[in-house]
Amino acid sequence: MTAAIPTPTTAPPPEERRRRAPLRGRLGDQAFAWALLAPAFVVLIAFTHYPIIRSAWSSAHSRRGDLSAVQYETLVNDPVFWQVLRNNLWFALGTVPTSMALAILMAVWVNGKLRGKGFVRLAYFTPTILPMVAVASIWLFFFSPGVGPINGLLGAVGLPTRNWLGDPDTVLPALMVMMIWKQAGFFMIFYLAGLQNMSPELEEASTLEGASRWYHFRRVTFPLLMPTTLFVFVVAVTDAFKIIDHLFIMTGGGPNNASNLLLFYIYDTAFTFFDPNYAGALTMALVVILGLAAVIQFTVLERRVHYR
Amino acid sequence: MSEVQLRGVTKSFPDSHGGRTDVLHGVDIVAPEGQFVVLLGPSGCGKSTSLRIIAGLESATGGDVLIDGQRVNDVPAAKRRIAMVFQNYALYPHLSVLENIVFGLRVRKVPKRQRQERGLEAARKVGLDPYLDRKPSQLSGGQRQRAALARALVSDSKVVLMDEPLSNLDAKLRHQMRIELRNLQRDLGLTVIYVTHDQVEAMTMADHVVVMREGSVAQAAAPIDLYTEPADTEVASFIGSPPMNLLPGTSDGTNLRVAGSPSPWSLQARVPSEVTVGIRPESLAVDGSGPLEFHGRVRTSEMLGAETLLTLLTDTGEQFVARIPGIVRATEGDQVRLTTTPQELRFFDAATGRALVAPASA
Amino acid sequence: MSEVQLRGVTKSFPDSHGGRTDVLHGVDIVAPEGQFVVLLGPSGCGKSTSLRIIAGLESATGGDVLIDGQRVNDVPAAKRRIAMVFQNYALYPHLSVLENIVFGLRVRKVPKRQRQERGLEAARKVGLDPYLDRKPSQLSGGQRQRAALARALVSDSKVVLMDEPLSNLDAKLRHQMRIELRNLQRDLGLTVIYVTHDQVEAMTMADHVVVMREGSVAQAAAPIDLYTEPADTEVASFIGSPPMNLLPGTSDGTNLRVAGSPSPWSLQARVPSEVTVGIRPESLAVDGSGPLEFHGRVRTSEMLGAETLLTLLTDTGEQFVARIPGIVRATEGDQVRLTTTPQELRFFDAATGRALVAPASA
Amino acid sequence: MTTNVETLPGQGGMRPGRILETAGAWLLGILWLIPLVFAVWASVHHRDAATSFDLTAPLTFDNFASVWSGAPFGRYYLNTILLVSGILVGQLVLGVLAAYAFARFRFVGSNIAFALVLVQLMIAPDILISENYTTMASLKLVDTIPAIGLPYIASAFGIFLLRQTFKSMPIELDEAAEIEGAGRMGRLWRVYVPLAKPTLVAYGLVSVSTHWNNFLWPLVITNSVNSRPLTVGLAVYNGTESGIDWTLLSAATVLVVAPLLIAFLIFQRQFVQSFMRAGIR
Amino acid sequence: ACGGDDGGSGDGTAELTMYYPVAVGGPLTDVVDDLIATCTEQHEGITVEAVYSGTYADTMTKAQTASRSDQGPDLAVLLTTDLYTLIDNGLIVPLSDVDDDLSWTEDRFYPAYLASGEAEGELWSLPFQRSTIVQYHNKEIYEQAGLDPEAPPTTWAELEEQAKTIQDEGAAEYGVEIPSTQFGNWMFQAMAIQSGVADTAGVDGIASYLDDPASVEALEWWKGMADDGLMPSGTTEWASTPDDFLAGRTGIMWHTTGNLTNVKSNADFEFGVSMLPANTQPGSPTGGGNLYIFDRGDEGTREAAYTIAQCLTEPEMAAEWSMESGYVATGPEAWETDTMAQYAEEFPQAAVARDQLEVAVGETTTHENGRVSQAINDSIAAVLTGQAEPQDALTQLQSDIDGILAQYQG
Ligand SMILES: Nc1ncnc2c1ncn2[C@@H]1O[C@H](COP(=O)(O)OP(=O)(O)OP(=O)(O)O)[C@@H](O)[C@H]1O
Ligand SMILES: Nc1ncnc2c1ncn2[C@@H]1O[C@H](COP(=O)(O)OP(=O)(O)OP(=O)(O)O)[C@@H](O)[C@H]1O
Ligand SMILES: [Mg+2]
Ligand SMILES: [Mg+2]
Repeated sequence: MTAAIPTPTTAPPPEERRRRAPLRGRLGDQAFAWALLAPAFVVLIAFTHYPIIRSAWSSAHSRRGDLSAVQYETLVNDPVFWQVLRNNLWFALGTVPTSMALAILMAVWVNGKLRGKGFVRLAYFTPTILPMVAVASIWLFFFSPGVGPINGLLGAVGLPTRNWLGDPDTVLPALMVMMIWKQAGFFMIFYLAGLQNMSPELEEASTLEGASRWYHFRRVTFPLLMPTTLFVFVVAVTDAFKIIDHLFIMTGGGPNNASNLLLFYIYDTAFTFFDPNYAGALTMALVVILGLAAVIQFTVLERRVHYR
Repeated sequence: MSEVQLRGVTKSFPDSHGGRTDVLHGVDIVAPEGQFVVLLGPSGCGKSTSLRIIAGLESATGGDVLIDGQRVNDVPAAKRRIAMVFQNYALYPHLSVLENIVFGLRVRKVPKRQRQERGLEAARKVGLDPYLDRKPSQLSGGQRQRAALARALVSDSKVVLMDEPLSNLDAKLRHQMRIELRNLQRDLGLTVIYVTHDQVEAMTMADHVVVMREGSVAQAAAPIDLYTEPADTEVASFIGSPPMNLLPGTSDGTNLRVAGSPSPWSLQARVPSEVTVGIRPESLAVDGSGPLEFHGRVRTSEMLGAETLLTLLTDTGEQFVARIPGIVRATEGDQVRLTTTPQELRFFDAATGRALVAPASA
Repeated sequence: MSEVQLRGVTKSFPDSHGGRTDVLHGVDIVAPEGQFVVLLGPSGCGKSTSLRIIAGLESATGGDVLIDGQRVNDVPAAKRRIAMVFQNYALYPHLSVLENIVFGLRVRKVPKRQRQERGLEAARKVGLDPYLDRKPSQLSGGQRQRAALARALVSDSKVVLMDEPLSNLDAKLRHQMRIELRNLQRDLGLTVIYVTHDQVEAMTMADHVVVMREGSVAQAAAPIDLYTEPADTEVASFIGSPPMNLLPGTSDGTNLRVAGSPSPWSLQARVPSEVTVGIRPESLAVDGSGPLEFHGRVRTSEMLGAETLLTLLTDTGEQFVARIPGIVRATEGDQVRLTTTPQELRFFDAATGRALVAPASA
Repeated sequence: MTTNVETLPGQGGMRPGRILETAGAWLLGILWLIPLVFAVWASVHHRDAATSFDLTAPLTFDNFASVWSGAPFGRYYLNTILLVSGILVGQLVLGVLAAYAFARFRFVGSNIAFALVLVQLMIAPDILISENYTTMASLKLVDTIPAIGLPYIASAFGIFLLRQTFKSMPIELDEAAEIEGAGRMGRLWRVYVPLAKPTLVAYGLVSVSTHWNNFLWPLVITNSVNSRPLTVGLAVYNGTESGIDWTLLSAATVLVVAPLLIAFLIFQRQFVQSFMRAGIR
Repeated sequence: ACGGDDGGSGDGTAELTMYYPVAVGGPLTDVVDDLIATCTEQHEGITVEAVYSGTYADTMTKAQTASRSDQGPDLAVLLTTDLYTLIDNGLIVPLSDVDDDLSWTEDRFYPAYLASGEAEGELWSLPFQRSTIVQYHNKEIYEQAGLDPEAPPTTWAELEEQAKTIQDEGAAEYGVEIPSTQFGNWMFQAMAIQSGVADTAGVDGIASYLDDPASVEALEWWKGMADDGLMPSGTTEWASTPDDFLAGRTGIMWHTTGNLTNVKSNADFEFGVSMLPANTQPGSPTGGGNLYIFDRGDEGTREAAYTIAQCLTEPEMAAEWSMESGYVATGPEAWETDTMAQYAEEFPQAAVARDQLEVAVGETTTHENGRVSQAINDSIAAVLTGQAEPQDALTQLQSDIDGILAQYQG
């Protein structure tokens, strides 16, 4: 289970929030807050927590149905698991920073005074609209060593062509490229919304001080976008572990697991290998990894986020 | 090196119905180098807009913006090297007071030591030194305003625009700041364009006052001239607190009948037959010895400490205000006689409101 | 039905280092029903914080907030039925001016027709009727402030808190609004607590003035009493613009020597040996006939139109300000003689600054 | 583009930096568009021309015709629209309520509650389909549109996003409304929701796109044309045993996403209007 | 049928649910609906809700998931290779439970197809959409390369030689493409058969042929062709191989018969279809899906499902299904129908698969089929991408598989 987002012990005492939030620790507010959460929690518990507990339960059983830690033993000794984990970390490392950086760049561009920004905005957003299954097929075509246009282009300018998806060295980077393409415009939308909420007076003030756009961005816009960045970062990291639709179509995790990702492996285990117990154990591993990531993200970042 | 000039500047904003609202209709302002120019005018008359156009934050719809004779309409704000105190402060919410103040210095890569020193000095000048580490959200209104002021003070800009920079400060601090600002301006030879609603600020600080009205300039003059010789009734009633009393008068060439005055006054100069007579509240004395007099009943009396404001209703139904030094304890309904002298009178054309030149005295 | 009272209210904010900043140290304020109470005090002294505690936006760290004798510390703001004009307006950016004004009425489900009518009337009162459809971002600073004011005016609340509601308005409008507000308050019997830095507002509008200083109440009194009988040197120097001149004096029981005055003054009452003597600038006259006199040279002269401020440096190095009616053309260095009368003098304990009761006159 | 764009001084003319940026933005835009352009290209060509990029190749609408005839499209569109709008409404309502609690109230267990919400962000519902199917079966909802939507209507993504947005909002506005007598729900409805409009629109677009295109769960939980969404109907063209026919796939894709593209064009203006400008000071 | 209780009953009426995948691109759902309609007309009282359920894998997932909630299908088309998985999970019933006399099946289906429905001495499924691997060649390229377009390779040596000629003559980029993803294990099985491995289909769900020297030889040959540049290096994608063929990038490809319709309608050149070449012997594994009867605990529905399954495999139906989909008609009777005979005449390529059935072998079908085939695919990929040597990879593979299957051994 993800540990609770830790309450920073040295962090601001209750009083601070109290000023910020018109909330005076009255019991009424307690009950009210939980009432607000209740509908969402009913659904969350029914369709997320309860199933996860079920799968945690089954992970503690052998396939014959008796209580045992055999699944976790298997997990520790499963080279595929470790490879998949490694792949996933590289995948996250390769996609998250790049797509976030691109997203901000895009958002700043289409938020500013750009010629034809309506068109550009649409262009950036199209990957989000396109269904992953269809997109994966299209990219499969782009990457294909024979008819694929990427090799066609490389060949035309005299560069060596490759079997992008058929080569363990290039398959993961190729998938990263596709993932970045798919995600950047998606994150852009949230940065754009964040930029829209920003008072233009701040930019005016720093313009007058002679700040370049870049400087203003670095010192004012970006810090003020931190709430969005925290959000996008958490989503990007979880997405790096979560989005696997393309694998079904593009590589199936191959060649030889070179592009296999954790969730895909879980899915395979559960629905191709029909081994729900081991899938449960893998799921727990995923929850722990992402939970740890979330704890780190929140402890490190949430404190630096300036909300107002 | 830093004369600022607006020449026939117009500005219109798009309104919500797709049309446009004209906000400035040909504004001419000259702020000579090293001068302290105050913009004065009713709320919404276009003062802030004019400043923003000078700063380059808003583009002029028409007309020229000149700095040192160079047309800068197309020069981006960042290149104009102008400092500004925004009416709503525009502090960076995520930066501390000190960081806010030295933001511009960091932009210009001033070395850290020097930056720190200058920031501290500016903070000290505005009395913010105990709050350097606070975020703007932890400051009181006046403290925020002072932070904004300090931010403009540390900059090296030769032109400084200030939009009501002292409006949220108490009288004492404001007095201090007035002196501080004026000294700084003189010492550094800054060209300052300063928007204020405070008459005292306008009168004490300005080399030059520009009175605006509904998007154009009503009068531009040295402060004392503005007070003594307002260009028209509107300026007259805008300057001075409480403003000049304006009473209708009729003249037959030799005698002037002023509403509310029991007897006609003899004239020594030609005035049109219909005039508006202006008398400053402080020109009236209770039971004084001036040759011109009014009779009326006290309607309200406001004691301000150093002086008392009497609002009178004459027998003819005219209402006007007198400002009497000291504390005068008058109750509503008291009958009083007010006097004044001919030199204190100002005459305006009744139809146009324009001042009649070389105002004739009785 | 609407008496407001703060009783020993303290407030501390957490600071960034995990400690706490005490902002209010036991504030006692009483605003009797139907009274107009002005809060006055230097920037950052805790005025806004006090208002926010009354409104329920901030919780008191200690002490009681009472409305009609009921302790309301735990009543949420929404239930206190208090209207407030925020120092920073807090207008809803997504709503038009009219929608902003009638927001509270909508919340309280006032029927649309009535809402519209009342909103329009309030807008008219503050002169915003031409701007009803604008968004706040399309308004000038003063217009925004007026929108915030109108929003408080339409509410049915019997208690209205105003945090510098006129600070961004020009003198003329401010004068109008003062009268408007005062009439409204009287007509509706509102209890108003009003923060201002404008002495004229404080003096003319208040039934009662509370002077705050660094988180506590320095003096609470009727305005004129405050002016004439300040409780201590700090209040004395805070009220009045320019403030009271404070000069050190020594007494030997029968005679008083005031710094800057050439001759000792004879005393008719007992004062301690070390006193501070307070003289309001307007109590000084040039070459007048008062029995007490000072000699000095003009340091600066500021002509405000209705009066002139002379800053003098006495031969003994004391500096003080005189406020002379009318325009006095004095140049730096001119030698002047200023006089005053014993009744105008105030005495304070030199050590504590406290006013000496029943101040003795020379 | 709005017609009344006010050009700021010095920004009207094109300076070299600007030109470079514009070029960069456009280049990236074109790159980003290539897959869609390819899909459109392939959808109107015969299979042999689709992969050869011969500009003179004859156009054809056979692909659309054959895709269109392959499934009851009217019904699928209707189902999809019902589905995504139901999900969106649910997500917005539940998300706004929960986010408000997290952003503005301090309550016992708020950190744990938030962590519990984030769990859903991490665990894709796709791996929980077995359990969720069982739940739906016991609710007798199998093969209904609500069954497709239910697991998604409490979206951790939405709650988190709105929490961030609400937290960034100026507290003064909340206070002003509280003073005016607005209760906790009144403030949420009249202050937070309208001010979060850019975010809500952004979220709406993303949510609609996601669920419009969701495939596996709808496939598993539905059996009949009456409840199946577009993607399930069109998955036929993604068959793998015989390889992929990109022309049919592309035609199907274009048919699926066309409404989304149009919706985006309509709504993108909504969240690029800076109405927060200078709201408070 | 949704509820467990509303299904069939003794009176011969039943409401059935049937899941079927579409694995060959295109709107085949209509065709299935037509076939079903014909059958339900013939058998009054039985109604069938035919549910299109994605790919084979999706269908498997859906069937499993739904069955766990007792909402599963009564009848489903699933891969023959999933046989043991279905048995192990207790999802299906042997046909002998429903019908004592199954002799009719021997007349209706080719033995190679029928064999892949047999396990543990029982017949569990009826062949429905069946395929096998065949060899496609581009006659235009053959002409350009100066080869005889009517003489495609019949041995591995010929294949290598012709592929090399095609490349040397510059007629195409590659001589041959054999896809190695998704169904790579299937291709490998074909090569193993051709190299003379005796039992590739697996006995009682156990695969043990992988470290056979002939298997190693097969993989070495495959890898060798890639090394020689006769086919693309690395793995070759299943889904895009037909496109390379259609685009003239390769002279020859090995692919499923399921692709016939696709190639036929999209090739703008003459192409030929032939049996796979032999190394020591000719041969090819079968593939595709069978009709399974699910265990819903109700006699009546079971019988009704069996009735429908029987109906769907009737010669006329099988012929129609074959012509519409490109799958190989499942028995001699189907080929003898008028329409089918005419079709075979007009489109002789279609008959190649049938002819190849003489030497065809059932595909490898094991317990834990998902894991096992994944392991085989991984090893093939490892070898083709140069990460491992064939011998080592296959030895390792066999021991991995032995590990996986240990619990089923003996
Ligand atoms: N959130 C906070 N954290 C810490 N200190 C605060 C915070 N808010 C206000 N203060 C401090 O409390 C003191 C009182 O603030 P308050 O806003 O009440 O002043 P004020 O009297 O209204 O001043 P002004 O006239 O400048 O508006 C100030 O010194 C201010 O810096
Ligand atoms: N974006 C805008 N769209 C339309 N009208 C605007 C806009 N900004 C300002 N205005 C209008 O332009 C006029 C001048 O505004 P400006 O801010 O210059 O006034 P000001 O003189 O600074 O007033 P104040 O003393 O109240 O701050 C006002 O009537 C205002 O309503
Ligand atoms: Mg302004
Ligand atoms: Mg304040």
